[in-house]
Amino acid sequence: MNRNHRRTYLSGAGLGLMYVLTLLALIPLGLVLWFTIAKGLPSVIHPQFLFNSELPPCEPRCPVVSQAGVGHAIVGTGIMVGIASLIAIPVGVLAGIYLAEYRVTPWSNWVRLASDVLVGTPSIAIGLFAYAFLVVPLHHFSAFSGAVALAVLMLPIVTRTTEGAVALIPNGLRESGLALGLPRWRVSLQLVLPAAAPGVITGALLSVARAAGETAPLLFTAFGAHILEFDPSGPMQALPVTVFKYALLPYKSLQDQAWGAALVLIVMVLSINLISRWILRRQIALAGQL
Amino acid sequence: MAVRVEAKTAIVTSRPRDGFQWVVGIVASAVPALLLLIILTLLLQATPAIQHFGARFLVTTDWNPVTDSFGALPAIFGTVFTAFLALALALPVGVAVAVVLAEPGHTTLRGFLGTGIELLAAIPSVVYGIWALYVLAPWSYEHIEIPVSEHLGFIGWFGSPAVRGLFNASLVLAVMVLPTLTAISRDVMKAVPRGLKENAVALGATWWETTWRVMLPSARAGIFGATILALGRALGETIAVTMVIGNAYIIPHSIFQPAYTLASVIANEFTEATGMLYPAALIELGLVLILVTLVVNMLALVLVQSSTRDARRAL
Amino acid sequence: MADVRPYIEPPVTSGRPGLRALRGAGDAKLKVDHLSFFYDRFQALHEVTFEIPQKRITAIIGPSGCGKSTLLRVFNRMYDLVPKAHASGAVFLDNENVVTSRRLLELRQKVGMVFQRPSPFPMSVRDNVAFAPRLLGWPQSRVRSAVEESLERAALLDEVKDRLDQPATSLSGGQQQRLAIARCIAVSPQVILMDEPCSALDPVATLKIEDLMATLTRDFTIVIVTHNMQQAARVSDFTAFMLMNPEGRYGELIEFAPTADLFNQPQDDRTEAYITGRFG
Amino acid sequence: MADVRPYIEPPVTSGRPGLRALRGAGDAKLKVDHLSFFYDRFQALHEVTFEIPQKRITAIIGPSGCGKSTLLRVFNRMYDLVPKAHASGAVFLDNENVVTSRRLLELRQKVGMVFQRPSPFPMSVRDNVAFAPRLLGWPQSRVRSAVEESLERAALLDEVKDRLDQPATSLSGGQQQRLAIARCIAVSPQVILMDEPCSALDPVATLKIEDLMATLTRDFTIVIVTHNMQQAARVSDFTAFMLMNPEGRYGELIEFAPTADLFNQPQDDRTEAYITGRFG
Amino acid sequence: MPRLTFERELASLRESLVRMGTLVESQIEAALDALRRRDGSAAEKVRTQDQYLNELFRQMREQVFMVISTQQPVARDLRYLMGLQWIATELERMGDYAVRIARMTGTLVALPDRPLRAEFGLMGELAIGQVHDILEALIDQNEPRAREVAARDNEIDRLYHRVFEDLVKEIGNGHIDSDGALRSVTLLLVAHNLERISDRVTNVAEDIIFLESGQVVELG
Amino acid sequence: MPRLTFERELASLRESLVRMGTLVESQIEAALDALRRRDGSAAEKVRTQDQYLNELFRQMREQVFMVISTQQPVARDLRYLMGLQWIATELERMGDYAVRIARMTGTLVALPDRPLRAEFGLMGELAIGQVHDILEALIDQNEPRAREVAARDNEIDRLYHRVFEDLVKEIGNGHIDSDGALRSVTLLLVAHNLERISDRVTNVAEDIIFLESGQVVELG
Ligand SMILES: Nc1ncnc2c1ncn2[C@@H]1O[C@H](COP(=O)(O)OP(=O)(O)OP(=O)(O)O)[C@@H](O)[C@H]1O
Ligand SMILES: Nc1ncnc2c1ncn2[C@@H]1O[C@H](COP(=O)(O)OP(=O)(O)OP(=O)(O)O)[C@@H](O)[C@H]1O
Ligand SMILES: [Mg+2]
Ligand SMILES: [Mg+2]
Ligand SMILES: O=P([O-])([O-])[O-]
Repeated sequence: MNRNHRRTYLSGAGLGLMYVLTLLALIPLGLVLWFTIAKGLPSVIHPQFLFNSELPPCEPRCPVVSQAGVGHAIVGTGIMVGIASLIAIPVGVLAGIYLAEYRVTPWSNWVRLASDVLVGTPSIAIGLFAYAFLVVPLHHFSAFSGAVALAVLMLPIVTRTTEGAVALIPNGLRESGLALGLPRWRVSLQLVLPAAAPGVITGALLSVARAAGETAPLLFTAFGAHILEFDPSGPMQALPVTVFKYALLPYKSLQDQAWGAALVLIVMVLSINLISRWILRRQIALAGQL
Repeated sequence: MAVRVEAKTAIVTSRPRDGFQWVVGIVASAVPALLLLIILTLLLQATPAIQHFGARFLVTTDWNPVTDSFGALPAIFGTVFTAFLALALALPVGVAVAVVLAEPGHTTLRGFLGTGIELLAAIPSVVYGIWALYVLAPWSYEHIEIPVSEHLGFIGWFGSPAVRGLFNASLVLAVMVLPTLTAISRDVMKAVPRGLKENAVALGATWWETTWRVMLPSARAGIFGATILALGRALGETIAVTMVIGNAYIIPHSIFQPAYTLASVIANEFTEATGMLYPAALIELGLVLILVTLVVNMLALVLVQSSTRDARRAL
Repeated sequence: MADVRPYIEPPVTSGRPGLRALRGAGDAKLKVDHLSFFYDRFQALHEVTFEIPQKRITAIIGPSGCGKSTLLRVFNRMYDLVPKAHASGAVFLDNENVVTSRRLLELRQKVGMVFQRPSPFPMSVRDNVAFAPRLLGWPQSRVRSAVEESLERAALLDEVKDRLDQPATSLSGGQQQRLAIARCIAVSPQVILMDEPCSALDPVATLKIEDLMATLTRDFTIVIVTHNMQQAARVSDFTAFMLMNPEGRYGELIEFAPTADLFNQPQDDRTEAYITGRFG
Repeated sequence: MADVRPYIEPPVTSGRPGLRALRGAGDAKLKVDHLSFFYDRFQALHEVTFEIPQKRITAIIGPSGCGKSTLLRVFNRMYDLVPKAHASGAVFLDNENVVTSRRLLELRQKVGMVFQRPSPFPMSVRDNVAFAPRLLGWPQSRVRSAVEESLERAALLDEVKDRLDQPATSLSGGQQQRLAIARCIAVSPQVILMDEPCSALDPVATLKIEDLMATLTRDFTIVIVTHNMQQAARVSDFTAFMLMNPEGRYGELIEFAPTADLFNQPQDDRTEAYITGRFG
Repeated sequence: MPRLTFERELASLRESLVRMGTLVESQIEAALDALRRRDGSAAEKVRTQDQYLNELFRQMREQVFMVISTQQPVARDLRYLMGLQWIATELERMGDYAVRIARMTGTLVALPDRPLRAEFGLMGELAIGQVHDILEALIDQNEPRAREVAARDNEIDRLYHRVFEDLVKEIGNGHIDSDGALRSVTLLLVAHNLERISDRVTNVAEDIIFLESGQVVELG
Repeated sequence: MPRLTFERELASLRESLVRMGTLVESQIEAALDALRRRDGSAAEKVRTQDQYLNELFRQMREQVFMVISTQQPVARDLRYLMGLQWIATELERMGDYAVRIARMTGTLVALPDRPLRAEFGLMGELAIGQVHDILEALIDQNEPRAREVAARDNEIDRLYHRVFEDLVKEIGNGHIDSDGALRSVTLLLVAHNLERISDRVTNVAEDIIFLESGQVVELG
């Protein structure tokens, strides 16, 4: 009786504590968003910020010149992530299908382990790899090598998310398909994969977002550039690199530039994320009905 | 009768070969192949340093491009220290969040929290970096480090506060690994069959008792795995740390002092690295980093898988 | 035999022959009184009124979605787990209205529940049974005896007595379900609710559970929801038939009667249609 | 009536009265011949031998784990999905040995299967049925007619004819199961295997399916695995009772007989013990 | 939803019952015919035919078993099945009466011929009519009809008592030889059996009422 | 595994059946007693007691319904239930015979007293013995015993025929008044009914054999 009262109150208190801690965890998010917007907006509000590729003049305490912009970084990120996606997504999706459809074979276990390890591999190390593998032989930095680094980064993500989505499709669907006398590849590609499509797309989007936000792999592959570049065989600027490099420089104008780039980056990445989450929810709901 | 004999001899059933399996299987092999390629390449590039320093590399402390004498110990120390401190800070919060998010039924509040945590994961590390550099570090310097060093300064570990240093790096790291921690812990907790909770409640257990005596025990291994996985992330995190750790190639005597991590050394110095040994040494750092994370990750994977398997069996 | 002859006592004239009949109805344990239930806006139960007799097995049958589980989950307030769910009307357990009760822990100790999936806790067999008693802070000795006794009563002790410290997940499906029952009677409840306790088991395990229920009625009032009409017929003393009201889209109680009567002379045509399989 | 009287033909003396009896056994569709089955090292079936008569319903019953599903999955080689699984002995479908057959796709078109969970494809009702025919490259017109006909035969057309283009997942559980049946008969198989097709359904939906099966026997040979003995009794013409061999730990066929006989004069004591619920 | 298989089984059961009924009817008729025509061989035929009747009855029971054990009927369905089975039993018994009458014919043909009382014809007519009509009542599930048919029992009883008294008087008036005695007594038993037949019809009527409405009634 | 509930139900069914049996036995005994002692009121009592018997029978049937519809017995179990029910029917009928004998006693007491033939006593003994023993055979599930008991039928038949012939002769020897005639005929019917009782016992024996072994046999 009395004891039960005590238990009830304790329980309530515990629940409260949990929620408090959760809110605490969200404070950084709020702060990051707030400061990025607060400090980035002044630069971004100038429309040309997104299109120009000018550096602000960089003497100490000189005013922000309105020609300044990060267009070249945006384009660079776009190009490199694009190339990376072209490489990583098809391979990743097929690999994911393999992992999901042939779950128990010993080889698939190795593949799974490898991709999990690859997901955990520090991006900087992947940068080193791309450098050693492409930059050294070709003797110059190139956006392409950066793209490759990003692809390596994306591949395991795509693989695992695809696997997750495909594995979410109940086995009954496969068996029903096979029981109708359909060949295995038709069942996998024409029945299961469509059913899992939203999940797969989500995975791809997430990997894209991740790649778009990465700095380390690009530092010594794409290296960066101060002008608008379209040729992937040469160095190229990227948004995160912009943020990283300018932020560390002691010039207010460049730091503002960095904040602006950060804002652009975060908007890009977060929007991709929200979209993918939305798709994913539909996927889960759908799979629930199957 | 003859038929029967024929039948009984046909022991193994003939399976037509599954071409599809081969195709996707080969494509999938790209992943492990890539991993091997990475390690081999780095090994190759690092050989000069490896041959030159041998095992000494891991235990010596000086880092002098001029004299070409390189030792990894300070970087290793910084890496490991920041990672563990970060986890120590993140773990309690992370588990709490997981518990809250794993609650059944979808309330708007919980939905909001969940989204928030996942967005936390989505924010690029460079953005954390710039934020930590200009907002978090100065703030923590004023409101944490100074007061602490004033009161506990006599303990050397809490002396000599600095804006950029181990502690602030760990702080930002903690924020960054939190999503990994929560995401996986939550999934593991969700994998705990709903029946368990219902049964506990039906037996007259309170929410708290249900959570701590039934839910968490079922998810224990998984949560531990999540922690290790987070550790892996923390070890490998580059940019944000690089921006706030202060870049001092020393083993500091205070947690507030500047230091260095494997990743940040590479990030800072690789592009300027010239000559024969210098780049090789840096690449060897990378190699060390990879191997450490590789071990840690494998450990984590084993744990997570085993726990989710248990959950499935209990179901 | 010569002596009996002249004096032949008139035979009993109870409508329901057989042992169960002779035991009669006894008095009510749960009085369900104009109970309506809502999942947020959706009404799942409408004005359900009947009395569940003490130390008898009462079965609740009806087509899927008619609100059987919902009704059951009102009796121990499990629905509190569902956000926005609420009930109107009353369910009296010894003159305490369950629906408005605030002492949930006591209530759930008095009204135990067994679910479709046994879901043993991730601990040893013994700890599973000892779970609730320990929460109540019983002394070690009492806990130990309670464990013994419950396993005994759940007809499980013999099978597991040398595996008490192995993880409960190592038991077979049927054993796990009996473990769930033992776990539930460890705090000696007065009522045991069972929601399709056998639908995950094979016929053999099922019959074991059914026999167990028959013996448990000595001490407990049992309410069982089942999809399996034959099972309801086999095990229960009383049966409640529920149906989803065609226009109202809410579940109602159609008929409540001694099982033997309900399956021989159902009073309501819908009941007859259902039990003879001519429904819908 | 006056005319009949003098000439009374001698009554039929068939052992199994009733319509099903009058239909008799007919000839065998599937000849199972000393079939043993192994999951890698574990032997699930041992020397199973019996004949499944054409255009009849044959039920396979037995306690959990005795190998019912395994046996069923041999008939259309579904076990190929399980690595290292292999069978010895033979199963003849029109003199072709299923076990050694290499033409799996034809086989599975000839021997359709319906599972416990209907698992509708994530597409419209129509496309669900049309899926296989399309991929088999049938001409549009033929596909269309096949869809119509299959839905009709699956006793589903009337209920869904105005929802053909809605997602199949919007159907009720029972309808989904009948959709699965329609999907399976769309490629006009000769044999339909059903693995506990009703154990996820409520009694009403179940009886619908059972009636459907009764009508389907006009054109198909049906083999159904079920946990529900009463169901086997209700729907099947022949019943096979399987049991896990106590020492061998492998499933065997204990008795195969016309259902009426098996449930009235079982020849084997284990069968009697099982059907009268005194097993184990 | 109809439950096809079960309905089919019921139909075929009803069918075999009707079959039995027809057979019984003709058996009684044949037995009385033989009695009227003092035809020993015809009487013999009745006894052989009874085999069929018994076989039909055996099958009927077996089928009822089959249906109960495979279809698990409850409530009305179960009542119906049991009712059919009880009726079958009654019919089988009626067949026995026919056989007994045939046997007695056997006794009578050995005795000197004498004109047969009109009542026997009447009772026969009535009994057969009852059997016939009760079966129709069963098929049409016509309860009132069943009651009506059962009510005719009194008619037969009246005749039976008349026959009884006359025979007793006949015996009582002294001058009667042993053949006469045997004949009278035998005829008396014939009458008794006819009366029993119509009692059985009453039972059938009760069974029909039961399987239609579930009421247990006492007619006559 | 025993299936407790079902076993309980069976037990209670067997019990009520034994109850019926005992009652039938005593009814027959009472009826014959009344006949011997020419005690009209005792005979009357037999007829009232028959109410109980019918009630017991009604309940028995109801219970069988209940068990079948709730326990869905098959194979041996179902056979057992049905067998019990058939036996109950037979017992109820035996009760009817007792009642009829009682009625005839009613007729006889109105007639001048004359010593009763010894055969009646014997037949009564035999019949009652049969009923008693057949019930024991049922309870002990003793099939051979049942056959043995049924076999005793011949004994009674023999006695019946002797009575029959004697009575016919008595009638046939001319000088007999109307009372005498009525008495003889009535006694004849009494004998007939006793004989029928033992026929019923034979049926019961057949039922016992069926519910034990599933064989359908024709005894006697
Ligand atoms: N958590 C919930 N939220 C909203 N509606 C619910 C919830 N649970 C059940 N319902 C609805 O309430 C109705 C009754 O559900 P309930 O589970 O009690 O039916 P049931 O008779 O138990 O069905 P079944 O026999 O399939 O278990 C159903 O229409 C269901 O859709
Ligand atoms: N994929 C598999 N690998 C190894 N063993 C298996 C596999 N599937 C089934 N078994 C084993 O084979 C035996 C027969 O399994 P099966 O599913 O055929 O039994 P069942 O009669 O269908 O049981 P249930 O009635 O529960 O479905 C069981 O002992 C099971 O453990
Ligand atoms: Mg339910
Ligand atoms: Mg199975
Ligand atoms: O067959 P009965 O003796 O009852 O006429």
